[in-house]
Amino acid sequence: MARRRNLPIVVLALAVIAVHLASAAAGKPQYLTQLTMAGYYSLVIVGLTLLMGYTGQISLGHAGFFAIGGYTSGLLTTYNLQGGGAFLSLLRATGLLIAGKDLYGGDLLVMRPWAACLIALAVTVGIAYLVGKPVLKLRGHYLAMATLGFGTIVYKVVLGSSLVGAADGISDIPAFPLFAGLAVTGKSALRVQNYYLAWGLVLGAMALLTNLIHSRVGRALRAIHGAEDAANAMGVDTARYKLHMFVLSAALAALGGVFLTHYNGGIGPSEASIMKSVRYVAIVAVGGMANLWGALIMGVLLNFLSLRGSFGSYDDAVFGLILLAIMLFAPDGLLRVEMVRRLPGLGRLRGRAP
Amino acid sequence: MLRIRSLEAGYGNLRVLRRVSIHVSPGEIVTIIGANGAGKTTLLQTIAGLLRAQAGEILFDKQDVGRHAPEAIAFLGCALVPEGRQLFGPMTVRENLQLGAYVQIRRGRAHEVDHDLGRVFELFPRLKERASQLAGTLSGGEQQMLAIGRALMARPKLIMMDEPSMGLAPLVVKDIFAIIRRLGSEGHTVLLVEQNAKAALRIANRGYVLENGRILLEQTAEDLLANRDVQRAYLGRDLDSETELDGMRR
Amino acid sequence: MSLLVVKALCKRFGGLQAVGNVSFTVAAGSIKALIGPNGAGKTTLFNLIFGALPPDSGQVWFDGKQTDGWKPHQVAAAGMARTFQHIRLFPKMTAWENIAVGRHVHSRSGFLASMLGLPWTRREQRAVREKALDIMRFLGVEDRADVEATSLAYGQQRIIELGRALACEPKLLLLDEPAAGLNMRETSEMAKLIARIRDTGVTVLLVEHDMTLVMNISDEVLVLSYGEKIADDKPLAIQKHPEVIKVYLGEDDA
Amino acid sequence: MSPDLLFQYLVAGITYGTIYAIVAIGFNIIYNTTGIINFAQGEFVMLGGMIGVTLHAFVPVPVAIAGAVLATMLVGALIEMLFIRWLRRPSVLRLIIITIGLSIAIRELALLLWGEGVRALPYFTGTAVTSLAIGDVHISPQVLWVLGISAVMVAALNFFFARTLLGRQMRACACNREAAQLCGISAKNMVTLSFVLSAGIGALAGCVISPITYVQYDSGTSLAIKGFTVAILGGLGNSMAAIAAGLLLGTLESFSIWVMPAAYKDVIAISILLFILFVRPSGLFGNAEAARLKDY
Repeated sequence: MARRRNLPIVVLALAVIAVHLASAAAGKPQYLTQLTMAGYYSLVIVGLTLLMGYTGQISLGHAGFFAIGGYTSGLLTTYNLQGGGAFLSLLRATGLLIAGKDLYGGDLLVMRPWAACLIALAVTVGIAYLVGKPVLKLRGHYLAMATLGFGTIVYKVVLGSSLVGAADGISDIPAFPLFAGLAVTGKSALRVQNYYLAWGLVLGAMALLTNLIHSRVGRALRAIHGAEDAANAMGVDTARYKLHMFVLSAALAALGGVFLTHYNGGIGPSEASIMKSVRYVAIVAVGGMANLWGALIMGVLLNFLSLRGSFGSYDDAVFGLILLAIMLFAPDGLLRVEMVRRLPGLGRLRGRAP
Repeated sequence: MLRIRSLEAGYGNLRVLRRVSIHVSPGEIVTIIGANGAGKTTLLQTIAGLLRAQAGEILFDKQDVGRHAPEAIAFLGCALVPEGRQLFGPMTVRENLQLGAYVQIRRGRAHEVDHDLGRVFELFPRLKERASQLAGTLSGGEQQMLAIGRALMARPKLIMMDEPSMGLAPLVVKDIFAIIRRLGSEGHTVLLVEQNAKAALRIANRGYVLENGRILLEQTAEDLLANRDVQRAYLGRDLDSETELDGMRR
Repeated sequence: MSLLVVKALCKRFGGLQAVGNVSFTVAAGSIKALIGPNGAGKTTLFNLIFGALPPDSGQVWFDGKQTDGWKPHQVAAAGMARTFQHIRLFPKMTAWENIAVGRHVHSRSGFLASMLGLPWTRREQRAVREKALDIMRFLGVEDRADVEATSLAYGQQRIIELGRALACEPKLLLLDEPAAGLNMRETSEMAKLIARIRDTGVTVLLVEHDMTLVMNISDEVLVLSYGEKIADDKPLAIQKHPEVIKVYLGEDDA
Repeated sequence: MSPDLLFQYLVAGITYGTIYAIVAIGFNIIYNTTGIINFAQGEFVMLGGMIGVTLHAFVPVPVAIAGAVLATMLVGALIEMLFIRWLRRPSVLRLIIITIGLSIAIRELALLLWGEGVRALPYFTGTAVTSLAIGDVHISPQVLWVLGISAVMVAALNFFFARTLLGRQMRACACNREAAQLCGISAKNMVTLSFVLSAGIGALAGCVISPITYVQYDSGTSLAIKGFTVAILGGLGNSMAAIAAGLLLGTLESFSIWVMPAAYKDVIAISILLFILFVRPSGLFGNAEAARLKDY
C-alpha cells in the first residue's frame, strides 16, 4: 500500500525531469525560471490545502506568512549592522554574521542567509502560534474575517514601514548559498540547479504531507473538518490539532517566501496583499479543496500562467473570476477527487488503506 | 381536504417516511401518534413544503403541492404550528399575529385582519393582555397559544400542529387540548401530531399510528384508544406485564 | 463500586433551568438508562458529563477523578466514549477510518512522526486498522469497511458510530438514543448488542425513548422531568412509580 | 493639544465613524436575513460614489445621487439573483468565497470602467474651503451633510423595520426563516430585498462622503473592513449598537494619529477587530449569555 502512495511522488519527480528536458530541447530555458517561482508558491498552496481542505479552517491571510518569511530573511541579510555594541561582537563571534562591501564600497555587516532563513522560519512559526491560538477558536465568517484582518495588518505594516522599504520593498537581497556551490539565486548560470532545488523542496513537502494525510494525525484532521464535536469526543484535542496544522501551513508558506525572496533577490509589499491570499485560496478551491495533488497541479499551472503574464493586467480579475466560477458551479473543484481516483496509480489517494 | 399517497421523504440519503398514505376530510380532527423518531415531524414538514418530497404525491384541496414552496402552500390555506413554536421572539405578540395574517393581506382581505385579531384575542384572552409584550418573553403555554393564534390569523383551511404539548406543564397541556377541541367543534380541520397519544386520541375523530416511517394502523380514535397493542406501545399501560424484549409490539 | 458519580449538577440556559440539582451514580459493569419527556434535559446532562458543556455548579466524578470542567478530549482520554442523538459520523471518510478515529487515545503518532512515516508509526497504523476491522467484525459489519460511512443505511450508520465509541475501549459508554430511527428488528438487535457490550465489562449509560429497550436491558433507570430527577430505581419499580407515570407515561388527566 | 484641535479631531472622527456605522448597518441587514457576511459590502459604497460622480457630469448633484443609489440597488439585486438565490444549502465557506469573488470582480470592473483616477462629487454646499465657524473651530459644511443624511437614513430604516409590513416581513425572516415561510412570506424575496437595501444605503453613504474622502476603484475594501469591525464591535446584527461602535472607532482612529504614523491608521481598526473577536465575539454591547449559544 505504501508503495502505491509513493507512486504519485515518483510520477511527479519524473515529470519534473521531463519538463526540464523538454524546455532544454525547445530552447526555452526561461520557462524554468517561472516554474521555479511557481514551485515556491506551490509550497504555500499545499500547506493551505491541508489547512483548508483537510482540516476545514479557512485562512485569508496566508500571504502574510509568506511575506513575514520573505521579509524577515530579506531584511536580516541586507540590514547593515555595522557599528553595533557588545551584543553585536558576541553575535559576530558566533559566525552568524558576514562582512562585505556595499555598492559604494562602505563596510557592510549582515546576517548569513542560512541563519536569517532559520530566524525567519522561527519568527513565522512564533507569529502563527500567537495568532492561531485565539483565531482558531472562531468559525466560519469570523475566522475568515480574523485571518483577513491579520493579512491586512501585515500588508499595511510592510507598506508603511520605511525599515522594509515601504512601497518599494527590499531589493539587492544576496544569494542564499547552500552547499557545493549551489545557491538560491536568480543567476541564469544556476537556473537549472535552482529549478531542481525548488521542485526538490516541493517533492519533499508532498512526500511529508501525503504521509501526514494517511496517518493518525491526518485522520484526526479530517475528522475535525467533518464533525468537530465528535472528533473532540473521540479524544482528539481539536484546538491543538488545528493550531499545529495552522502553524505547519504557515511555516510552509514562510519557507516558500524565504526561498523565493532570495531567488528573486527582492520582495515587495504586493506579496503580502490580500489579493495574494485570495489567490492562494482560489487555487486550493480549483484544485478541489481536499485534494493535495489537485491543488499542486492547479497551483503550478495558474501561477506559471500568471508569472508568464498570460493574464495581462487582468491578473487579479482572473483569479477573482476563477474563485467565483468554481464556487458557483463546481464547489468540489475542477479536479474532482473521483476523477483523480480513477486515474491509474493515483487511485486510493484519499486514505483508504495505509 | 388533504390526501397523501405513497409519500417518501427524509433528509439527504436518510429516508424517514416510507410509502405514507393518509387523508384528512374537512371538519375532522385527525391525529398521528407514534414514538419519537417515527417520522411525525418529518411528515408535517413535508406537507408544509419545508422538506421536499422524494416520491409520492401530496394533494391539498385537489392540487398537487408536492413541489410547492412553503409560502405557496401557506397561501393555499394550509397552516403549520411548528414543533417548538418558532415564534418571532424579538417581535411583539401583536406583530406576530399580524405576520400570521400576511397571506390574508395578500389575498386582498386586509380589512378582515382586525376582526380576526379580535377572534384570536377572544380565544386566548391571555394574549390580549400581553399584546405589546415581546413573544420571546412569554411563558411556554402562552407561546404555544400565540403559535396557534398566529396560524389561525391566516384563516387556514387545514391547521397542522406539531407536538403542541411539548415541554408544557400538565395543566397547561390540558388548556391547549381544550382549545384544539374547541377549534374542531367550530368547524376547523386539524391534523395533530402528538407524543401524548392518549390526550390526542381523546379529542380526535380519527388516528394513524406511525412507526419507523410507515403507517401501521388507521382507526377511529375510540378504536385506537381501545386497541391493546396501541395501549401497550403508546399509552403506557400494561408495561409491568412485559418482560420479553420482542414480545411487546405485536 | 460506582464508576460515575454525579453530584448536584446544575445548568441554566438564559432563564431556563435545563438541569437542576441532579445527583446519581452508575455502578461499574451496569447499564443505566436515563428517561424523561422531550426537553427534560437528558442530552444536556450527557453534555455536562462529557465536558461538552461546563456545568454552572455541581461535580462529576469519573473513575475516581473529578472531571467536571474538563474538555471532551480529556474526558475521552480518561476512558469515556459517547454516541450522538443525531448521528455525527465523519463525512468523506470510510467506515473503518471513522472507527479508526476512535483509536486516537490509544495511539500516539504525532505530526512529525506521521510526516516522516517512521517504521513504528507504520506499525501502529496497521495495528489501528486491524483493531478497527476487529470491531467491525464484532459488530457484524466488516464487509462495510471501505464504504464511505455517511453513505451507509441509517441503521448501519448507528452501528458504525457505536463501533467508533467502542474503539476508544471505554470504561463508560454514553449512548444518546441509540435506537432512534431504527425499526423494530434493528432496535431489538441494538438492545442485544448493548447487553453484549456490557457483558464485555463496559459500563453503559444511555438515553432512550424506546421503553421496551430501556426496561429490558437496564439495571437501573433514572427519570428526569424539567431538568430534575424524579426517580432513580430498578425498572420494575420505575414502572409503578406514581410520579413517573404521571409525567412520563401519561396519566388519566387529559 | 489645544481644545480647538481636539474638537477638530473629534468632528473628523465622528464623520468617519458615521460612515463606518452606515457600512456596518449594511452588513447587518444582509446578515440578519441570510446569515451571510457580504464581503462585497464595501464595493457598494465605492459603486455609489463612482456612479454618482459619473452621473454628475450630466445632471445636478441630488439627481446624480438618486441615480447612483438606484443603480447600486439594481446591482445589489442582480448580485443576489445571479449568484446567491439559486444555491442550494451552500456552506458558509462557499458563501464567503463567493462574496469575496464578487468584490474582486466588481473592483476590477470598476478599474476597467473608471480607471485608477481619484474622483469626488462637489461639496453639496459651498466649496472645499468653505467652513462654518463654531467659536474658533471651523467645520466643513459637508460634515453636517454627512451627519444629517446619515441621521435621516437611520431614522428612515427604523421606521421601515418597525412600522411597515415589508419591514416586518424582513424582521420575521431574520428571526426565524422557516416560521416566516409558514406565514406565507417569501424568504427568497426578502433576501433579495436585503441586498437591495444594503446596496442602497451603501451607495448613499458613498455619495455623501465622496467630497471629503474621494472615491477610487479600490476604496471599498478598507471601508468594508472598518464597517465589519464596527458591526462586530456593536455585536453582529445589532444596528443601533453599530452606530455607537462606529463613532467609537472613528474617534479612536482620528486620535490615533497622535501616537502612530498615519500609515498605520488602518492597523488600529483591524487590531481592535481581532481583539474583540478574541475576547468578546458577541460585541461590546452584545449579550454574552445569548451569544454563548451562537456559533462563532
